[in-house]
Parts: sequence; C-alpha cells; structure tokens
Amino acid sequence: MLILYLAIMKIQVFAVLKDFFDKEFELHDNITDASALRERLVQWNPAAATILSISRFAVNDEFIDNDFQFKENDTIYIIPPGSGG
Amino acid sequence: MLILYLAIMKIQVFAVLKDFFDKEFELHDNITDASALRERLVQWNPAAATILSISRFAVNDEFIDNDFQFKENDTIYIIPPGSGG
Amino acid sequence: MTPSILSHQEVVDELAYISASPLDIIAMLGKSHNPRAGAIVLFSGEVRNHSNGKDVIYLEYEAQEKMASKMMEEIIAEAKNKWQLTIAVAVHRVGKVAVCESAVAVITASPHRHEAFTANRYIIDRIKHELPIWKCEYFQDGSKQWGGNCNCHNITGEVGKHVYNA
Amino acid sequence: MTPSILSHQEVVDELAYISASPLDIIAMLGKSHNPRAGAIVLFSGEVRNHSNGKDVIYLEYEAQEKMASKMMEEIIAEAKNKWQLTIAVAVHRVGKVAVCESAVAVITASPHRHEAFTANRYIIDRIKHELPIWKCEYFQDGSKQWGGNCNCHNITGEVGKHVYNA
Repeated sequence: MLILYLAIMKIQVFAVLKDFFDKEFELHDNITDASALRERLVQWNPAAATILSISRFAVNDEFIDNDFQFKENDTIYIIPPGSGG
Repeated sequence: MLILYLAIMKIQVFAVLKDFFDKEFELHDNITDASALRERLVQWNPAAATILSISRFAVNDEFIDNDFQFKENDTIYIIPPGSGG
Repeated sequence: MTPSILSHQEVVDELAYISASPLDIIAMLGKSHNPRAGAIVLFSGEVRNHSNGKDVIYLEYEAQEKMASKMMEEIIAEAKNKWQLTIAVAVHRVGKVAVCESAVAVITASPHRHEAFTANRYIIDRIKHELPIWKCEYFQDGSKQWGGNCNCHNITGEVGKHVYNA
Repeated sequence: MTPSILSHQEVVDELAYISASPLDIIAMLGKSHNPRAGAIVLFSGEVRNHSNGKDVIYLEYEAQEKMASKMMEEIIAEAKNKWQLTIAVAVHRVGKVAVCESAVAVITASPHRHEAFTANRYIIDRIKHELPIWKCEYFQDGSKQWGGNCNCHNITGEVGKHVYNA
C-alpha cells in the first residue's frame, strides 16, 4: 500500500486572482516547488492560466524563484503584476 | 559748420551691470543700432566688455536684434543672462 | 499611555509607507523644507473621474502591505543614496479613494533640481511597476475593473522585469 | 471698493507670474486638483544656506518684470498646449528671499504622469535660463555676488540660445 505524504500549504491570492480563487485557502498536496504549484492551480481553474503565468509567488514576504522548495505550513502569496499609483 | 543730430536714448541696466553703469541714464548720441550702442558702452567702461558681449538688448519689452534701428526716446533695456530660480 | 509608546508611535508614523487614511499632501509638503535643499519636487497621483471610457465613482486599492512597505523603503533608500537626496518620502493609499484624492505621493529634495526630478520620477515609476499594490476601478454603470496591470513582461520577456520611460 | 474692482483684483492675482510677497506653495498646491488630472507635479526652488563655499543670509531677486511676466505667460501657454496639461502655473519671487523660502514654484497636472513631469521640468528650465530675472546672494561675511548667469552661449555660440538637460 502506497502512502502519499500530503503537505499543507496556505495560499493567499490578491486583486484579480480573487475572481478565480478564494482569497485564502489551503492546499493538501505533494507539490514541492512554485512551478508545480502554478501548474496545479491552472489545472484547477484553466480560466486563470493567463494571469497565473504573469504572477509571481512569494513566501515570508519575499519573492521566490520557480525552483523554490516549499516547507510544511508555508504561506504562499500569489502576486499579480502591480497596478498601484 | 557741421551739425550732428544727437538723439536721446534712455538706457536701463540690470543686475551685475549696475556695478558698471548707473541703473538708468540718458545717452545723447548719434547711435542708431544696438551693435553701435554696445561698442559705445564698452568704450565708456571697458571693464564691462565681457558682460556686455553676452547681454541682450530690448526695446518696448521685446528683445531686439543687433541691427534694430532705435527711434528717438526709445527706452533700451540691457539684459544680462538670467540667473533666476 | 507612556512617553515611550508615544515616541514609538511617532517613529511608526514616519515609516508609514502604506496608509489606510487620506494622504495629506499639504502637510507632507509643509514638512519638506531643508536649508540644504534648493529643489523640492512633489508628485501626487490622483484619482480621475474618467477611465477606459467610463465614469469613475471611486477606486479601491489592495496591497500585500508588508511586502509593499518593505519594497517602498528599499526603493527610497536606493534613490536617496544614488542621487544624494536631502529628503525622500513616499506614501501609497489603500482602501477606497475618491475622485481628486491622492492615491500616491512622492516628495524628493536635493541641492539642485536635476536630482530631485530624476529621483522622483524613478521612485514613482518603480512604485507603479513593482509594488504589490492593485487598483480596482468602480464605475457609475455599476461595473468594476481590476486596473491596468503593467505589461512590461511582453517587452522584457520576464515577469518582474520592467522598462521605464525615464 | 466696488465689486468690479474686486473682481479685477482677482484676475490680476491669477496672472501674477512675478510676486514681491512670499510664495504660498501650500495654497498653490491646495488649488491644484482637477478630476481630469491623474498626475500633479510641483517644483519649488528654495534658497539654500550655503553657496560657493559661503554661508548665505538671503538672496535678492531683480527682474525686468514686464518682460519676465510676458515670457512666463508664453512658456506656460506653450507647455500647456504641447503636453495638453490640465493645470500649469508658475510664479517667481522678486526682492529679498530668506533661506528655505521658495524663490520659484511650478505646478503642472495632466491625465498621466509623463506629461506633468516633462512639462514641469521644461517650464522651470526655461524660467531659469531665459527669463530676465537675476539673483544676488548676500553672504554672512558681508560680501555679495550676482549669481551664476547661464553659460549656454559658450556651448551654442549664440547669446540667447540655450541647452537643456531634459
């Protein structure tokens, strides 16, 4: 019998991404990096593919690279391009 | 007997030029254009040659060219380079 | 309230890069004088009553406030150092902002004008392109629209790389 | 005083490009909002306490006021038209100006920020290079100096032709 370890990730999205996902949600998954998370979210809601492709991810209030390895209980922010000012 | 017609010109100078000339004075001379006036003022006070060479002349609140012909009773402003702001 | 809490409050006010209450650009300008500063430049980005061919009622700004604050602080420190500014401050509103209210304000000062102008433009350009702050426009016709995200990635080929006019 | 004289006074105030009394940049900024203007840029040129290695007490500005006013009006009209500005105002002080006081102020506003920044810089550059206004610095040591006339003629080869950074 195969046991998959499913990590808990807290996700928070902003601005227009809230039209596609809940503002905050948890993901129980075996995803370990940002690239995989992006793919997972696109599978989940294909309509968000374009905005996700130009959004950046952040952990601990710092932008992360695509190969950043998540740790258990990380809060991941998904940051679309800014439109401040 | 030769009679020279001496026109009256009112001259007004500004800023650093006041270190070389009275702020306002009259010139009774047979000068007819701006070039000649500049030469006349340099003869009068050679120390002002440099600043006069980079100053502009104005009549009726408009800058004039070197060949502008003065009329009797014109008030001529001598305008050194600006240093406002 | 003890004096130490009061003075902490003052420090926090000085560092408030993101504000939920209206920006008092008049008060900001009033504080921005320095006997070494010959040139002061203020930029105020204000809400227009018209956008995308529609009448605007108000905007609402959202931010990832911790990241936005930290990035603002870094941008200002970099500009202050690069152009040897006498004064550099910037604040961005969050929440509802009415027409004619200021959504973002930047003040720079330097001995001569070139630095104050260049640095001010640099700071506002980076704020508008890079900070995790987003506007949503609310229109008279009842519709809303998340605002003009920057499209620099189309030019640079990389998300998070930007091009600037200045 | 009749109402007509009062309203004439107001018109004159609006057109006061040269001022013998302190510039109230706070009041100028307070008036500079417009629902079509998304970007407001204010420049204030203020008197520094140090110049040419000496301590400055105050400056004194002299102007050929009629010409300076007329040129200011033309520069502002040109900028307003060229960059389609919503607001364009400028005032220059004459007489004694103390350290930290504003000697010249320019406000520009436009729908987007590029125009307001570019036009503001254009207006102040032309004011500083072209207008018949001169400063005299009065120093702590009792000396005075007529100030840094522009040297553009050394580059352009022609008096009255200027070069600009912007």
